[in-house]
Amino acid sequence: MTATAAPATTAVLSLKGVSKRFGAVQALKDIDFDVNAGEVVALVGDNGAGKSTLVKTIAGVYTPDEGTMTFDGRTTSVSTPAEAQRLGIATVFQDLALCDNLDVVGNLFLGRELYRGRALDEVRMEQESWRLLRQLSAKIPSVRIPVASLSGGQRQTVAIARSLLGDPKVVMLDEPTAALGVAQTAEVLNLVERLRDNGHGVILISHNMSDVMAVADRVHVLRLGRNNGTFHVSQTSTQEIIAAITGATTNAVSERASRRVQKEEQS
Amino acid sequence: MTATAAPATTAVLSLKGVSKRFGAVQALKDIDFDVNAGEVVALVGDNGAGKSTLVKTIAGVYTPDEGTMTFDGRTTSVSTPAEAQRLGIATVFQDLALCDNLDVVGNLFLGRELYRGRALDEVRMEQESWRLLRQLSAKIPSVRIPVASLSGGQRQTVAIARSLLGDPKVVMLDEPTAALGVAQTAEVLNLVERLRDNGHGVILISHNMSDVMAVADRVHVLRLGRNNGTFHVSQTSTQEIIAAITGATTNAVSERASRRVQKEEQS
Amino acid sequence: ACGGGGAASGSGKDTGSGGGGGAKKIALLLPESKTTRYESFDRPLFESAIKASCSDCTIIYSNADQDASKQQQQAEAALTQGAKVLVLDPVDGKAAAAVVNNAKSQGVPVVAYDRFIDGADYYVSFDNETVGKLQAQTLVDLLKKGGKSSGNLVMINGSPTDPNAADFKKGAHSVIDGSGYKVAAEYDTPDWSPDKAQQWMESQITAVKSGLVGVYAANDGTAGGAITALKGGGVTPLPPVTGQDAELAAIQRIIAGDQSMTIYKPIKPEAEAAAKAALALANKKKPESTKDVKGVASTILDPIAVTKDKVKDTVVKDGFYKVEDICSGTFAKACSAAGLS
Amino acid sequence: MSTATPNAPQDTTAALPADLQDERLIAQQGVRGWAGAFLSRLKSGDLGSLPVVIGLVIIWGVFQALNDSFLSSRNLVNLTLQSAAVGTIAIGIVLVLLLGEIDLSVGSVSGLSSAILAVGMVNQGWPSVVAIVVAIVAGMVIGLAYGALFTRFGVPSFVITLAGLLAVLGLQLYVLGKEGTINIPFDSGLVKFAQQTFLPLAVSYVVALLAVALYVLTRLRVNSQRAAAGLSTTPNVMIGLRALVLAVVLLVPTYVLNRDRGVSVMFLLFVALVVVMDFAIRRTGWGRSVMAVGGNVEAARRAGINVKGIYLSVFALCSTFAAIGGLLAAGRLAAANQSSGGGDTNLNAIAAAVIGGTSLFGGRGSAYSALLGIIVIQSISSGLSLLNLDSSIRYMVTGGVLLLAVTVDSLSRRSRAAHGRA
Amino acid sequence: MSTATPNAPQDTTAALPADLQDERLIAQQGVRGWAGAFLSRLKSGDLGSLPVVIGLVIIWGVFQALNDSFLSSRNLVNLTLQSAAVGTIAIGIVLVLLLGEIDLSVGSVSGLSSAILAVGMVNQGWPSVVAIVVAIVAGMVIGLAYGALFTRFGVPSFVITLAGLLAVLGLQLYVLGKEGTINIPFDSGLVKFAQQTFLPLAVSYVVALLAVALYVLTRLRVNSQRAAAGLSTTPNVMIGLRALVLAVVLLVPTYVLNRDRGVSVMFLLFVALVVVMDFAIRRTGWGRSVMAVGGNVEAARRAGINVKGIYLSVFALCSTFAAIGGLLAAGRLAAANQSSGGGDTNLNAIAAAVIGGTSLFGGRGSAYSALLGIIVIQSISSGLSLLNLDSSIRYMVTGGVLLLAVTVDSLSRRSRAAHGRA
Ligand SMILES: Nc1ncnc2c1ncn2[C@@H]1O[C@H](COP(=O)(O)OP(=O)(O)OP(=O)(O)O)[C@@H](O)[C@H]1O
Ligand SMILES: Nc1ncnc2c1ncn2[C@@H]1O[C@H](COP(=O)(O)OP(=O)(O)OP(=O)(O)O)[C@@H](O)[C@H]1O
Ligand SMILES: O[C@@H]1[C@@H](O)[C@H](O)OC[C@H]1O
Ligand SMILES: [Mg+2]
Ligand SMILES: [Mg+2]
Repeated sequence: MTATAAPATTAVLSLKGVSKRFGAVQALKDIDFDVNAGEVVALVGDNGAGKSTLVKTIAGVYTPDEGTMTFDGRTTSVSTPAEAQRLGIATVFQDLALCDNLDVVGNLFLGRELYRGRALDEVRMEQESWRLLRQLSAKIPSVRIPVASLSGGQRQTVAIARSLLGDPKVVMLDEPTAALGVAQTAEVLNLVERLRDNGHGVILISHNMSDVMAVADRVHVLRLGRNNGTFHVSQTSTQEIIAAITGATTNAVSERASRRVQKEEQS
Repeated sequence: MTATAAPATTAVLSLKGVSKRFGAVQALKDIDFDVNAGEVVALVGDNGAGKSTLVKTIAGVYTPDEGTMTFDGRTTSVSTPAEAQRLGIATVFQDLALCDNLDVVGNLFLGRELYRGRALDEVRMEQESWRLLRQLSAKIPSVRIPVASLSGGQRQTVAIARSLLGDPKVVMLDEPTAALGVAQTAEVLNLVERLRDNGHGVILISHNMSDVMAVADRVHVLRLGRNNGTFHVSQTSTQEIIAAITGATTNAVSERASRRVQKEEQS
Repeated sequence: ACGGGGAASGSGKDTGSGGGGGAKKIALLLPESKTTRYESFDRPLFESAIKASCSDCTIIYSNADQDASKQQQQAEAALTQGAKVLVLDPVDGKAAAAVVNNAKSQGVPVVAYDRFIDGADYYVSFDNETVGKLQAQTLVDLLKKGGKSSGNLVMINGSPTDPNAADFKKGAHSVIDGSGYKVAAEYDTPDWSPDKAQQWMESQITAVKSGLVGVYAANDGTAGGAITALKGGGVTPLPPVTGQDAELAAIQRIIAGDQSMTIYKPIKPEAEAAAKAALALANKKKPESTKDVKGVASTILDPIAVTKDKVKDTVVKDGFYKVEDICSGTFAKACSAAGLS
Repeated sequence: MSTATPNAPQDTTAALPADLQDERLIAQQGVRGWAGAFLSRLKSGDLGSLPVVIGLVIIWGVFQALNDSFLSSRNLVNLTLQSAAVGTIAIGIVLVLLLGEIDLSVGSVSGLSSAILAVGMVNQGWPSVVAIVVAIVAGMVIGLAYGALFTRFGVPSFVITLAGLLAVLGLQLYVLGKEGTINIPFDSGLVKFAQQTFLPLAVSYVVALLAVALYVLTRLRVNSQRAAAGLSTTPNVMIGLRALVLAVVLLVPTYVLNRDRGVSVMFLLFVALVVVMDFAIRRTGWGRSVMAVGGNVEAARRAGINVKGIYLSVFALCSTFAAIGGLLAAGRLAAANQSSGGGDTNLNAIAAAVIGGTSLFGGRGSAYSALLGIIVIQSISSGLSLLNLDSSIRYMVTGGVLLLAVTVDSLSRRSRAAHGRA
Repeated sequence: MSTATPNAPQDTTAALPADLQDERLIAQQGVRGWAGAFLSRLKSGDLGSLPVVIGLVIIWGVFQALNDSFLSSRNLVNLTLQSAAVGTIAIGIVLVLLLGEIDLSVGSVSGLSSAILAVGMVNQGWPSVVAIVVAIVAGMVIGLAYGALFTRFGVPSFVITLAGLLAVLGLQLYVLGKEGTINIPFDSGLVKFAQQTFLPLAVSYVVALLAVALYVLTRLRVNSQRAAAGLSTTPNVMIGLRALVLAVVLLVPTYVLNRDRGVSVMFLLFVALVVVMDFAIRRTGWGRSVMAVGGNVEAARRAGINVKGIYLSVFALCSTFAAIGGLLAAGRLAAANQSSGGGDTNLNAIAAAVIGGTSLFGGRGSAYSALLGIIVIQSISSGLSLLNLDSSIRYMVTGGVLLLAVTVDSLSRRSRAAHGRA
């Protein structure tokens, strides 16, 4: 295992010793985590490893039981999502957190509405919505229907488009491509790269190792709520990361993989 | 394009000319679709192509505006999910449809509770739950917490485990692995193969082409609510399917792919 | 429902054609439906009194369910239909000034029925304060007769949101304060609710541990609750309990010896006086009056205290109840003991 | 980076506005498109408030058939006067319902406000303005207290306002003291306003026409903005048609009311409050936040919305509207007493909002439901006043008619849901 | 196929029951584990109904300090008698609330049931059993009608039952007819049952001890089943401890009540209904379905649950409980009249369920909340009856105390939510 310590100096966002407990379940225990400006860090781990909990803790949705958070060099405690946004942290949550009763435009600009005088500028917001959605190759027939009636992937696209508004320093994407089609997934990966190139810090959660290997600079592994190593993508392999995730080198994944290889060899 | 007509004779489930409209949006138009016993059919398409709508129509959640459905050789109209279940159609919905206030055991056995006399047999249901979840490599700390507090992947595992209860003839899985970890994904793919081997018909929706190519026998493509070709996996390529999905041969996906190849060649 | 609707629509057409001749519309506006008297006695007695002297008069009837603004609406509806006179038993006599004002502005006279309204053209009633006095006086007399010249009383007054309840209370206090008995506790019963009265009485049995000699209950409903509480609490002998309205149930309790008295307001003369005044006013004549209350020509009738020995000479004699109504079922025995058959 | 939508046929893309390019959309361009869309809306049951209006028309028709004074100008003027107070209270209820919360105490608050007004003006001799301001501020303070309790301790609003119902009723009785009923002089401004102030004939028509003109201008401006932004526009014919409908809806009642006393200024105030709140809900950031919190409070919080502020403002507004309603009620009755705001004020205000189409579960509804709902309720009550019914029958009929009015609406909603537009 | 959990250290896996193998679980084995878990539950605010009980204890303490007859045996017996009728109605309310629906008409239905009983028994001379059955069936039929309207037309239950409130009140007045109040003879079975029937001393203790024994036996049986299934078990010491607490909770009140008239059989009936409904909700398929529909009706539908049947059964049960409550109320008052079921019966029944901890939004709650809630409400009301207060003050204090009782509960819930156990 070639786990390496994260560079501690230039981090925009840095966590030390973060723990979070839900009733009898220890969801996070003693987590250290850093993101630098202009860096894509993939946060990976098995189901229930605590990835989303970590993201929500950073985003101010949960307050950690222990641990400290440093943002832009200053120790801060983020106790509401509004504060996190003020600091410059934008988040796409795994559960999307959209208002089903509002339409696409309403959700996209929620909390950041555009005005014309004292009234909402619906026309400009609608125009802007179409621009953002096209940029993500979204296949949404109308932006004036309640998001309740969108398909899973359409909803996810709306949530991702939201995070592009404003100018965040750190963008956290919790499984942003889980429900996306192939074209939309590609656009989101492009987007991640563009964000990095513009000097943003990006935290990307994904179970898709090829996506992770394609866009991440560093991979941070959680296992059962604890740190389980950090890897530089250039110095590691998918195999190694999967081993860190599952805690074993042989497992269902490698078995399937080897069976597939056999099959392909046969055919 | 090597689109081939589906074999119409031995189908357990067969749709003809199904259309469904939501307000001003034509979600499905004139869909023909078949599944045979012992066959895995992948249903693919871009976001909003109508896959979930089709699945929900088969499952009795929506009633189609037009079209007929044949199940086991008999023309039927399924107007409630209960009827679909009685026919032997089990479904894992994309939006999971779990009761957040019930615990894992409660959700798993919802509508199919085990009894001891006239009271629920909680002990046997709990025991059985652990068995099912272990089988899917689920990482769920306790089955006695409300599913509201589960992680995305854990919830999805619960929904999948549900569909294993009873003995359905056709299993429909709408993006079952979207939120799953690598190990859990592998188990679900194993499961799909086992279902096929036991003679069940399986409909699998996924945006992950390698998974599709790995387990599907046939791939049915929807595009903007219409049929856009059926492919036998053994006679087609990922490229070809993606082209059918996006409606074009060059796109963000192929661009990314080609860039990646370049990058790998450089390194 | 259909009959009422049909009659109303027929009379509506009268207005359309100019509403002529002797056919007059007279509106009867009663305050609530939770006490028996209004729809069981006031309305039919008033209607038959009108019909007796004016066969083609029609009556517009409304009941306000104890809601002053609903009554205002019903008065407006009556005026819209062309009522020539309003006979108004107000939910709130003071607030009914707005209705009178509105009616006056359209030249429609108002008869204040049962409860006083400032500015009305005529007033027919039993005086509410007198009712309270009479209740208290009967209670005090009964106690004295029973040889108790001091002790604790409890007062179960009417609803704190019913303006009439304040009058009963005032009258009762004017007798009890200074009678030598102590008011140990007092309660304004929300909504005149019998079960609230019952619950309160139960706690007073606990609180006023000894020396409870009598219970002032403002009406028969609350009296029923109080009596049930006393019986359930094992208080023997039952202290005297007052009441009001001469409900059948109360008369039966009086016969059975559970309740000491109730106030009987002979509704028939009241309704007849109101009908007479209303017809006079409708014909632009001045109704006869016996009295003048705060500048309003009035007929004031006397409320009657009914005790066991007076049942026969009051409610039975007036045909208010038939003996077989009172003496039904389990009350038969008590009746014959009381000499009622 | 590729931002094009590579798959849409290029020619149609160029011709169509940005929001109509999706192939799955059933064509909506031009007048024919609009007519088609309207028809398909009708078929799929997406009728807005049409069903409640239909229910209302049925109710009116039946009552008129039973008693022909029902639709007389005089009775309709009365109806407007009767609707204003509880209608105003219902506006506040719409707001709390939009949040998915409830306020059971609006009746008591309106009663307290009546009591403060009467005691202040009559017993204490305050100038009317002072009494009015004190009453309204009292309402607002109560609402703020509810909001604070709700946001700080998380007590369900049902319980807070149930406690409030009792405590405020106590306060009302306390303020009224031994007095009981207090009459407010007939010549006071408030009573005149509530009972006798009507728009002059000419002014009433001018107001109606101005409203139509404003509507047309707004739509035209939106159209030009949308065209400039490359978005679809409403055909001018459609705007004209709608303006015509609006004109009829405004002018016919104006004419009818003017045959009697005219358009009550108090009713106009109520309608104005509805229009203003409708604007605030639909067209301001605050209103958007209210809808978001009502739809999904956690999503709203994560979007950085000041959720506590929203709750506070809405509870405060609701009680404020209740206090204003109390003032109007006092003015109309020319009195305040212990039962002011009692009886079925609460239930009527809540029912009005719900009957008008505002959901009890948050995030769905409109200020106009207060207007529509209260008119339905008052029509039933006024219509039944014209029939000589026993109380028992009247209660049964009221229940039945109420149910009928809402069933029409629910049936259409149901069909809407079946068509996937829930 | 690999079914092992390959990563867990093999030795612990073998030793631990199936449900305690996850590494993230904070150890819960043995008595120490249980004590630890209990403490951590306390810390994270997961206290079940403890907070309401604490609120109740505070209320009792304060009232006892203000008037020492409050906790007298006599007053406590009264409290049990006062709680039974509305408490029974509240059980039905708990059921509809579990579905996320409401029934505003339980007061009217209970009033109608009182009226039918009285008219049937007294005026028509029916045998009591017949009158009782007819009254209960009438309630059930009304509930079925609500359910049918709800499932067929999708009218919100708020509106249906609001219409029902009025219509059934009309029916009640109609049934009572000209009679008004009807006395039910003091020597009739129902009145005796409601007022004078108490458990004999010995029997009361036997019943209490039987309940404890039943509890212990059930727990032991579950333990042995769980052990056989390889699942974790409750340490016997813990079961003993809980049995002890239960014994104290049952025997102390029994003793206190027995110093006065004793344990009222009517109250026992109410408690029995609570226990039966608690079993039905938690331990039967029907109850599971009710919870599922209340939590997520669409998920329930997709799970193949007969959602319409559930709504029908719950509305019918709710009205049935209301009718039973009406019978108990009539028995207790020994009369039925026009205001039976009026006043604040509705609000008290709903408030009891909510105060006891049942959510208004569906899917969360327990039959026991009816019991706890009604005792809180009746304690406040009974405590205030002992103090001689002006009505105005009484209302204010009632509101304040109510709020206090619930705030304790809400605060703990809030902390629970912060700890992720919402
Ligand atoms: N609100 C909560 N209440 C109780 N337990 C929780 C809560 N949120 C998360 N958990 C628990 O914490 C653990 C970590 O959950 P988390 O959502 O962070 O996992 P994850 O790594 O995002 O998983 P996935 O890949 O499935 O999304 C899980 O076991 C879950 O049950
Ligand atoms: N209930 C509904 N009401 C209105 N429109 C709907 C509804 N359900 C789906 N649609 C529309 O129908 C289209 C197809 O949706 P569907 O959910 O079937 O897509 P999908 O193929 O499953 O997409 P994804 O891959 O994103 O899950 C979408 O454009 C969506 O907006
Ligand atoms: O007769 C009484 C009436 O005057 C009062 O207003 O309400 C209660 C009745 O008992
Ligand atoms: Mg997650
Ligand atoms: Mg889908």
